Amino acid sequence: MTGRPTDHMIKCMARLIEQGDVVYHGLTSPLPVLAMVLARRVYGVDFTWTSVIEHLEPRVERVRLAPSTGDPYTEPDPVGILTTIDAFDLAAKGKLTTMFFGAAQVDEEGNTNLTAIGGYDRPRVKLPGGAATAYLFPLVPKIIVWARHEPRVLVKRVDFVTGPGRPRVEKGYRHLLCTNKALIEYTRDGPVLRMLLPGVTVEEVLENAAMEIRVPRSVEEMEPLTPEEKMVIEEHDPHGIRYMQRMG
Amino acid sequence: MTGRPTDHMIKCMARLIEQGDVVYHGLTSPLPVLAMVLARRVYGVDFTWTSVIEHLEPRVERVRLAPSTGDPYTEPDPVGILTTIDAFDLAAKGKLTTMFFGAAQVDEEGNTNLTAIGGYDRPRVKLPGGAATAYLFPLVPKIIVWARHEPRVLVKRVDFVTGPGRPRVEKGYRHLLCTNKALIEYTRDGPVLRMLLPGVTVEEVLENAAMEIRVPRSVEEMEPLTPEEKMVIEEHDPHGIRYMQRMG
Amino acid sequence: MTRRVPSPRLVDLDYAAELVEPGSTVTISGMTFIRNPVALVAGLVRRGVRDLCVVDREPGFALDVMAAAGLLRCVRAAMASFELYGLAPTVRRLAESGEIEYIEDVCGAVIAGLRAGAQGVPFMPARGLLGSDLLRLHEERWGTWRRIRDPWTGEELVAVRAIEPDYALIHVHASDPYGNAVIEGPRFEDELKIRAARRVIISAERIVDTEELRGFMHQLSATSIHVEAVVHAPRGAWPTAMPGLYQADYDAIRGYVEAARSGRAVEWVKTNLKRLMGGSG
Amino acid sequence: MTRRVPSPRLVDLDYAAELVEPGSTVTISGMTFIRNPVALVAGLVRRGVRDLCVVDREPGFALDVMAAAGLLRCVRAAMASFELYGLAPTVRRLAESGEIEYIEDVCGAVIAGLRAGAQGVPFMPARGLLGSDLLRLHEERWGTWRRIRDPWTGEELVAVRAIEPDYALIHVHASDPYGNAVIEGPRFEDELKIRAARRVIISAERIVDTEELRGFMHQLSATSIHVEAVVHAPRGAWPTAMPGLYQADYDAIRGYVEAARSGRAVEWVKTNLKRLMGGSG
Repeated sequence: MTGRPTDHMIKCMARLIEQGDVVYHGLTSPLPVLAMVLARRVYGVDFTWTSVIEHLEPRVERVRLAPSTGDPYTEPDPVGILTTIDAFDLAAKGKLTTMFFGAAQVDEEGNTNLTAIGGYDRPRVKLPGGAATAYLFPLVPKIIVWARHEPRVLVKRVDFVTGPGRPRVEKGYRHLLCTNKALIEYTRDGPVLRMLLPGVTVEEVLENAAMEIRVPRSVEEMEPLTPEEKMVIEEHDPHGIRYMQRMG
Repeated sequence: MTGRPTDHMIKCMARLIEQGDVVYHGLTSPLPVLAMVLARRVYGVDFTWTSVIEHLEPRVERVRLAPSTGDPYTEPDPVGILTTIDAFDLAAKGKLTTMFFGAAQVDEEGNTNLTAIGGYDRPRVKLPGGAATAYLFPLVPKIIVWARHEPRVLVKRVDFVTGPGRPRVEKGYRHLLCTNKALIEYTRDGPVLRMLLPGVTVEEVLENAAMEIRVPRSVEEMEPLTPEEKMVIEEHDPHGIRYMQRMG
Repeated sequence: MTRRVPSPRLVDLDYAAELVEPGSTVTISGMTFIRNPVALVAGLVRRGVRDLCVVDREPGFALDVMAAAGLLRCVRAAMASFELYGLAPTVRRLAESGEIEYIEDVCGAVIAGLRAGAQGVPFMPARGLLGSDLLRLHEERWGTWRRIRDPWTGEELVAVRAIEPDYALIHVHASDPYGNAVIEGPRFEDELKIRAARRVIISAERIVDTEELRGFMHQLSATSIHVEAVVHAPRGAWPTAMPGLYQADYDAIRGYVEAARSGRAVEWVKTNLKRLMGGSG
Repeated sequence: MTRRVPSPRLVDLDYAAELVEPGSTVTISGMTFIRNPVALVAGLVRRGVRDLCVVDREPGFALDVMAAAGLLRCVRAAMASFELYGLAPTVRRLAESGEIEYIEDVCGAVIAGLRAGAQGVPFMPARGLLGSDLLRLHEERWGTWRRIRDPWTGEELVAVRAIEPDYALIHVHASDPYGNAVIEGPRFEDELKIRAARRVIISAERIVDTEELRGFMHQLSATSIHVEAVVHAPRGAWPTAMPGLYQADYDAIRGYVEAARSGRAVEWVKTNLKRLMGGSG
């Protein structure tokens, strides 16, 4: 293997960015940022880069991670400013196609919880808040949730529905989950295993989840990182800020 | 006398601009523009200049009339751009205090018609349209309507209510009418004559109106233009564009 | 490998004019005699697209040219004025004779409708407007406004239905080949129009390389996400003004008005077509 | 005689802090670690204004400092994050213990509420939001949202009640003494906040003469019409970033986080108060 699980997650997310996508990343999103870099620089995907930084199309080669993914110095030389207000209006009009969301819990319906563990009023753990989750879940045709692959994260039912997954699947929107073990896709029949990260087995995927995940006959296995992929990730995050998300 | 009725109208309108006002002028408004110039340059009134041109606080000394009062070259060197969208939001919040409106007809209640003479569907005359009239009449605390003092303009009842006057008076908003003969103020008791332009008699005011105008015991008579007033008006409109409004 | 995104969409005037379907609703940039998309309109005139409706706040020259060339079925505007030259001469004549439908709107309501269109919501609440005879027409005849109540206080307001024109024709100072575009000076509602319209066609005084935009930190008036086609049209607003670049040509506008008043507006347009197309012909 | 209008309102930090009434609702500029109105917040800390509520989309450093200094009664935000350093440390602790009320909002809804506040309408319709458990809380507990129907199609939407904070504290790149102010780079919702708030206090890296603004044709982020007071505060966003001028000081932020986690946030603030006030102390 040529990378840690974090790096494989980045590759997994990068491969979901397609030609013509209009992609937006939010705060606390080092993995999505590196996925966007990889998609553009290594896979040559022709997508539009927007973000919470409000820098439209920064100079990708100069993107560098910092402890904030809202930091304008990390995505320099944009073509111009595109405000978040503007980007979210594009979402309301169906023109923002792709968004990444973290989750403290994600469940069998694809609901995510970023609000509180243990209920709103007496939270065992207060979470940072869903930010745009509740607004964008009903609007964006392709959402990629990223989360740590553990039973207390991949749950049967979230404690609080910050972002509702079921209406997405019902509308035919793509609703995907990248973990540090696998890529899972939500379908009308529930979550389906689509790809294993390098070195991960189906059993590990199932055993480390408290939700039921369907396993189809054929499951892709991700190729390990190529030297180029690894080099590009390192170039844009030389200090390993991406590992602060503790995905392994 | 040192000026034509048009010039006296300008002076009449200028005197209604007060300290702290936020003033907006629209299209086809040579008289309001010159009134704003006079208020600032001659009377030294500390008001804020906004307009359909979207130039906030142009350099007043350099304001020059052209056939369009939406022409950005006529109000150069602004402090910045303040869009009409922004200005009208200020109006909705009660912060745009003063606005001028032309009228093809104005009636006893202070309603104005800029839509059509003879009804909407088969107009005898199609008028240019009320622009912001219907939007701003309920919102702006001081409105100055300007119109030609003739029986077919100062009517009992307008053919079409583009801007409703009565709710303004009921709310205690100032609703004023500057004609080429007089200044008239709308009160709960109807239109009241407040000032005669130089050389105009009360009889002329009443005879040339098809609306009833109350005449209080004391009516101010406007002083003729001072040489400074005349000079400043001439300086900003050397080609007499103001007379194209045919107010005399 | 680094690509710029998305693909360039720089086209010529004829190509742009072909994009506009007959019968559709069009909004145009600028105001009376300022920053009208005259070159794009000249393209439509040359092609002879029919049955268009124009929706705009305070259109002037370009609107009247469209009317004179027989392109229009209806006009929805708060004011159609040639300012001190009087009403938009052809629009006035055709509205009085009933040859085009004229929907009189109100500035604040046009802004509200475009805002709803730009934000992707079906309507926008607006203050003002109550008490005008226009309210009944918009509610009962055109279905464009409706009285609603604030769900909290019960206060009466007007809901303006979203305006989403089929096309926005917008003349700008500079654009890259992708539609990342900059307007200088007054914006009017053009940034809303760009966001509210289903398809956006830009004409630009200057086509700039994307690299030239970087570092200026412009808040872009239009972006590649919004724009479908870009036409290079130097002096493409003539005879209307281009703030910072050239003034309105009042002699030409007066010439047009005089021609229109004597029923020769079409001739004036034909005679001046090449010039109206700016440097894009 | 020509006067500039209106009167200057350049004040010092203490004067500005005195303007803010205890118990009021405040919105602040920027986001997590970018362009926070740190100097103005330091002024409030020094004065010790109490019982404030903060409403913002994605606040970070300045919010947590206000919480640590005991200024806050409640927070309404879509996310209160220190990004890779975790949640806003003090806000998290006080929210978990119930010492401050925490109203979790949503980005799109905060924008909608500020838009309504800025436009002078009582509410704003918004898409999205349906299906989240937050809907019930906003409808039933906080009274901030309500489900409504499009009067034309009957489609269900969420109405967000206007957000009109008592004060907006906004740090900008440059302002003249009247509040005609320019923000460079990302705007976030700051232009809406300036328009939605009842009273606006600006701090600026640079005070410029009004004459310097002329000719640049800026679309001003704030104008003299909106602004009540202007404070000169060079480095007034430290330790958060000021786009184009200085980067975030992550060492200082990490120092604050570590202090907060060991219950010494107040000490950190006191020790650094002079620096937090920027050049305005």
